[in-house]
Amino acid sequence: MAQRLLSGMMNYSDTSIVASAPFLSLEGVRKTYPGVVALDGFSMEVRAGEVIGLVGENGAGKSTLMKILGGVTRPDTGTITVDGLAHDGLTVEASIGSGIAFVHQELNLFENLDVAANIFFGREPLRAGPLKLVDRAKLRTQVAPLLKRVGANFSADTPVAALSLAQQQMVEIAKALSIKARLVILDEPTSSLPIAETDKLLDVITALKAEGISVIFISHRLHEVERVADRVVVLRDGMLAGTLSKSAINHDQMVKLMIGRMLKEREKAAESARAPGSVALSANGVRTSAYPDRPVDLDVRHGEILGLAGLVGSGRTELARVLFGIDESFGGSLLLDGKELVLGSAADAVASGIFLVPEDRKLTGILLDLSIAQNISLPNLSAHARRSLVSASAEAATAEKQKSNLGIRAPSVATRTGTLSGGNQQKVVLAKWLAMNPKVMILDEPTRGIDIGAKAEIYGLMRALADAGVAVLMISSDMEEVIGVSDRIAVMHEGQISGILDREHFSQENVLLLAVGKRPK
Amino acid sequence: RADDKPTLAFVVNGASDFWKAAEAGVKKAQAELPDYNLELKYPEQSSVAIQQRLMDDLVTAGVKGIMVSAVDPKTSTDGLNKIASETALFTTDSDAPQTKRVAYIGSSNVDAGKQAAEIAKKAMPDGGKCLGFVGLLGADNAKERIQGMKDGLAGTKIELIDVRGDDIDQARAKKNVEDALVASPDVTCMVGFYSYNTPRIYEALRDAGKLGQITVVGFDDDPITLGGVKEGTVAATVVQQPFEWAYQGMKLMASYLKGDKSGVPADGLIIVPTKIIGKDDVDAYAANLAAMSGK
Amino acid sequence: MSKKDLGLLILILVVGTVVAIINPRFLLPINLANTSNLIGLFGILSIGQAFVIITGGIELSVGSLVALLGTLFIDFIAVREMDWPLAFVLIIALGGIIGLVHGWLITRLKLQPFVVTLCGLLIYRGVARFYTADGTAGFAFGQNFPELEFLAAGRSWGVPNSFIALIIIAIVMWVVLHRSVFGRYLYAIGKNEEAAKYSGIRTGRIVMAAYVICGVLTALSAIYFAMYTRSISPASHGQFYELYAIAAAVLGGFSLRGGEGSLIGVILGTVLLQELQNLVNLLGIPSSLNFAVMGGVILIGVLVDQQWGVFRARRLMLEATRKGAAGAAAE
Amino acid sequence: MSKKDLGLLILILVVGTVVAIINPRFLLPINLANTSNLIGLFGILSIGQAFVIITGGIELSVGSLVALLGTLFIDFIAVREMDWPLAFVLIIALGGIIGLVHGWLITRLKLQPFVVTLCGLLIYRGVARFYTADGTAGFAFGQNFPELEFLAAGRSWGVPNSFIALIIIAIVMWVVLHRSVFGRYLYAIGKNEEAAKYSGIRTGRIVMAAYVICGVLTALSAIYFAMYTRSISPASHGQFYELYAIAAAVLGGFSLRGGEGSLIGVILGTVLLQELQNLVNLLGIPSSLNFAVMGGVILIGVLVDQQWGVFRARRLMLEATRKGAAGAAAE
Ligand SMILES: Nc1ncnc2c1ncn2[C@@H]1O[C@H](COP(=O)(O)OP(=O)(O)OP(=O)(O)O)[C@@H](O)[C@H]1O
Ligand SMILES: Nc1ncnc2c1ncn2[C@@H]1O[C@H](COP(=O)(O)OP(=O)(O)OP(=O)(O)O)[C@@H](O)[C@H]1O
Ligand SMILES: [Mg+2]
Ligand SMILES: [Mg+2]
Repeated sequence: MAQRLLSGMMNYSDTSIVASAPFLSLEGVRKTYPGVVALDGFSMEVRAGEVIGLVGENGAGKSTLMKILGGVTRPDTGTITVDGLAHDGLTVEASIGSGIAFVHQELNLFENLDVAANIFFGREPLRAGPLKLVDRAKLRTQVAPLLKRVGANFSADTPVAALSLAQQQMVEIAKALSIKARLVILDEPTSSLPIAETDKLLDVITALKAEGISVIFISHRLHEVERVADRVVVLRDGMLAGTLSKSAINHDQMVKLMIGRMLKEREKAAESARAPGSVALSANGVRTSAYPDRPVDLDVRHGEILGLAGLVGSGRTELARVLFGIDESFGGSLLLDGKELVLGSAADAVASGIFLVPEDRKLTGILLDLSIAQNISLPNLSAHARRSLVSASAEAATAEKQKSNLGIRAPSVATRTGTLSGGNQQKVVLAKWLAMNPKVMILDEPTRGIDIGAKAEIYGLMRALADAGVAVLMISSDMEEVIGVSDRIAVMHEGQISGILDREHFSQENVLLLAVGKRPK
Repeated sequence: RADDKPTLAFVVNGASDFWKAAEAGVKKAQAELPDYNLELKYPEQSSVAIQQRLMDDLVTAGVKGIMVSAVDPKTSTDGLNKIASETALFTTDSDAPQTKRVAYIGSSNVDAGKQAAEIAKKAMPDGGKCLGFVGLLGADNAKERIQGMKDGLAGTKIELIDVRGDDIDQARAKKNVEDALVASPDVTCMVGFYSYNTPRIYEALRDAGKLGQITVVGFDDDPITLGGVKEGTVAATVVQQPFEWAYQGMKLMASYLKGDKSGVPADGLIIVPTKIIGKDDVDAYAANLAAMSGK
Repeated sequence: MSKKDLGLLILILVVGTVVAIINPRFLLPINLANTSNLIGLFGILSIGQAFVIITGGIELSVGSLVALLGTLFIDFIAVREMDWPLAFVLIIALGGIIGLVHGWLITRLKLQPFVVTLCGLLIYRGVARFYTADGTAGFAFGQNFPELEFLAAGRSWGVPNSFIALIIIAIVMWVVLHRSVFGRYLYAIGKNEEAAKYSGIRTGRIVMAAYVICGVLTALSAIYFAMYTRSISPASHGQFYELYAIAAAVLGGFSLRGGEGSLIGVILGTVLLQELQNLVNLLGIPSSLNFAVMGGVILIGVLVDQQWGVFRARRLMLEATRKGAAGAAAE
Repeated sequence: MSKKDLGLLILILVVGTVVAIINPRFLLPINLANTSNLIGLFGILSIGQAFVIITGGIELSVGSLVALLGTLFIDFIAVREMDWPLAFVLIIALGGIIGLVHGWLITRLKLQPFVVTLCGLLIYRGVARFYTADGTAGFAFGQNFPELEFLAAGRSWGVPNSFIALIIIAIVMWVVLHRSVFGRYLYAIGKNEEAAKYSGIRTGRIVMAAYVICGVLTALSAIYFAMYTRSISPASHGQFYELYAIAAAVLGGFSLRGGEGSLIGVILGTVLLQELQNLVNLLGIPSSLNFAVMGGVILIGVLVDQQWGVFRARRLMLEATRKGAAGAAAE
């Protein structure tokens, strides 16, 4: 133990001396799904106390690789060596037993249990006796420091159902920390974390490393990877595209390995081609269920991208749900193009041209069991039907068009969306709205889990929409994105708009000040 | 399967121990009718649709004669006529006089109810209040027995104040008795209209320590009922004779099919009277029962 | 026709052949007509159930509804001497209204389908029994309704009219379920109601419509059943019919989680169940085993289907691996 | 005790008070003892069902199992003259094995709980009926088993032993469900089985254990029911008891989607249902309305519970809004 700690500290002080036997190594791992080769003879190793950044485009095979390490799926061929022990494939128990902790890309929490129960799920402290009774006092004392460490602003006995998505992600991270792990796998842990929480998470990673624990960190936010990784492994089409050692890690290199060329991502999106037009959607004194005592006033204009920033739980998602007619508004009114708008349901919003790309893809964004084409045609099915009978060919035609427009990677438009990678699923969600004619497009974390190439495309699409006169409201926790893409930025603080910034006042500092309820400089 | 021999079927109205005696009767008739295949059929549920279907299928299977205890004879005229047009149809247990059935062999439930009234009158010369228990309040046999008993009690000081149904759930049958003991403390007599009701009355009374204090009037010949009669805690029971229905009925059907129609009376009614079994007759009756079923 | 449906069809034919060999009377026109009459009755009921199951719901009250609506129908025409077309329309409308109430409780008041329809199961039979004072609703002797009887219990070219009605309903419902916008919505809601809502579908209305369809078809079959038995004891009439209907749907490949199943499947499921009942009676199997046979066959059917699916998936997987390996070697 | 349970308790007390006012005999010790005896019988059954429902499953075969196991038990001791403790152990073991088979079919072969247990419902009753050749299993007159009868149907200090058994079982099961790791896993699996699997829980075994518990408790209550009626017609004994058990759980706040409900809730649900049945008899309501009353009360109970939740949420919201408006005006 002492030795491990020591070597960990040495790693920390000087990464170049790491010469000890790798904790984990993968040899020629191959995994196929019907019609897709997710991993194609991939090899890598992870040494003790090393932070590996794993990057790659959507569908490159990152999650698949991690699922293999977590024991959730078995590789077709290849060996996994953990601590000198070779396996053909791991089971969940074997994986946990060898000290691998896993934070999944899609959240896996139990809404009906409280935070403490979730964090120690499967490893509850027990009272003496054969009955296996949970020692609840001990559980509470063990959870408190973990929550502090991830910077949680909620208590251990909160039911998970009452937490926002970001807060749930914190619980997941606390859970990974609670395992006496030797390797922590984080599959896009920051995809819905705003900047302050992300900072905390990156600090946690650094601290883990100091304890000699290895980390595999997957993210599409390359600057985060740059900050913490000792080594970056780049995946492309299921194969190793290259490895960058600490000194060689930089944004452009990673991008180049990922997509095989250089990219100028935001430039295309940044400049608006036209002056913003009249107010499209206007919320006056709208109150949401999260903050029923705080009225929100907000105008989105034709032809602009309005960024909506804020901290976790500031009420942005709730606002979006009200604007889309999913939740009812407690008082206040909505105007669309100056006309009173009453939304009884999402169907009303869709009928008046207000569309929402929700933040939770798996539950609300798409139907995993339907094909790409069926998902795309769903909101506008009557346009793909003659006398109420659906025309499969019309559906396929629309879907093909969107597939090539957005570069959705899939064998065909008849592919089940459940088998697509996260990023490609997100593109399908976008595609279904782009296939119709939006007046107002609300995007809640539109690039959550989307790779850098696709991000650029989505930014381009958003800009194109705005240029065509669509009012775009983009909720985002990614500071760079908010600043890089928006024409104006509205910032929410505890359920209210704390300020709106024009382009000349854009700065990280100003956004952050507004987000915590202070005045910008 | 002996397809060469013609088959005669006895179709009952639902699964119940009551028909075990009929099974014995069929068996005895079978021994005397080697040229025929005799079988007794239970529908899987006591419902018109299922019994109708069972008979349709039997006709399809080539059955030559059917003796049926129809689930609802009053209103099943067309269904029964359809069967009667394709095979020789006899009715038993409860008659369907408006159909084209050849004959009815059985007892009269109204008369059975009247006999129950006789038992009550004999046991309670000073009058009293009776409470009845039955499985299906709406079934014809229940209605007729209840009516018969009410007729028989008319003009006496004995009164049948209520009849509780249990949907043939025996746990509820017993709980109904228990609840009745609580709800109506002035009741002095209880009547079990279905074969399992009397034993449930007997047991609930025994549990409550009221055996012997309340007059029990029974129907049919459940072993517990007969035991109670013998013990003196059940006043008496009215028994039908399903054994005779089956035995005589099958033989009648066989000779009818052979062309001998002399056994069928002009009005088509062959009544096997019900009997009151009191303390004195119970041993002989039980012995006879055992002998019939070959035990 | 999907692979699943084909498998079921083959099973039906194999069972039929075996029975016909053992007892050739199975193939008598009269037997086929009797059985197809019941297929018609139960088929209509099962299609209704299928529409609810697709949405991820369940309708447990159909058996009690068959009793209640049948009782009312007979009472209307036999006792109250209403014109039968009027009574017919009233009963169908009542079925639709009850379906609407169920749908409303489920979608607007957010009660669970199992709970709502379980209460329906208890209440409707109780009401029917109370209505007849636990008696029987039936026609008096000689009471006849020639046109109604022809439509409900008659035959055309030897085929029972109830079976013809089933075929017509099945065709219409097939188009509705598999080709129409409404049908697509049903599947989408069954798969993921939230996501369907976020796609701008008025999920509440669609689900309500499914319950209304179920109510209407149940009412129709209640009338058929009433005309088949011509007498109804509300205490037992239609008992367990919900299980028949659900079993037919499950055999036909429906998932009770919603979003799966085909119309042909549910019809074939009904055919198999009725064939089994016919078989028990024709082969002289004790009727006490009737339900056991039914249960056993459903279990085996579902099991084979499931294991077959696993087997195929595994084979596909292996093939993909082999192909992949060959490709890698060739490179 | 949760708010939900408290509400149910209040309902039980209110109904009890009303009945006691109308008919004071409701409170006679003998009536309370009779009713608590049945609460004991149905309570044991319902706890078993609750364990399955927590996992998001359902056990439809309990009614048929009560018939089959009861028949066998009586047959063992009355006809085959086995020692009753041996017969007792055999029946309990059989219940456990049947539960295990159900669990195995559901977790290993991935069949749906509804389907597996529906087949069970059909098969077990069929087997029981076949076993007795559609007759009745019962004790001969005067056949007595004093110790067994004391344990099953006797009373201690005026309290039925079956009720005492329920209390003991309830306490043990409360600890298991609400305090043990196993209980926690049950809730977790009910809510999100995938996630539990990813956490390294052997979800298959846990779910199987739930079905085994249900099987064992069902077997126990089957013995109690057998000793209560002392005679069993397999064709009807225990019919619809699965619905009683499910209804008790649902009334007690269980969700059929899994992951919700408390042990106290299911006991209170059972108490309410038996109170209703008792009420029908004591107030002289026609027996035909028994089920309708039950259905009506369940529906109203669930509805009130649901609407109360909505109402409270809305009131909270409105209050907050008003407070906010007042604050804004003051600023
Ligand atoms: N269960 C499955 N069935 C079929 N194909 C699958 C399945 N899971 C993943 N795939 C395919 O495997 C490939 C790799 O997917 P994976 O989820 O590993 O990508 P990823 O690198 O994590 O992408 P993202 O950044 O979008 O999360 C994709 O093409 C995906 O469609
Ligand atoms: N189902 C829920 N029940 C109770 N409270 C909730 C629920 N969902 C969200 N909240 C609370 O409402 C507040 C606003 O959450 P919301 O998701 O709108 O935040 P947000 O600004 O969109 O943040 P993010 O999307 O980054 O999580 C938070 O305090 C959150 O805890
Ligand atoms: Mg991924
Ligand atoms: Mg949000």
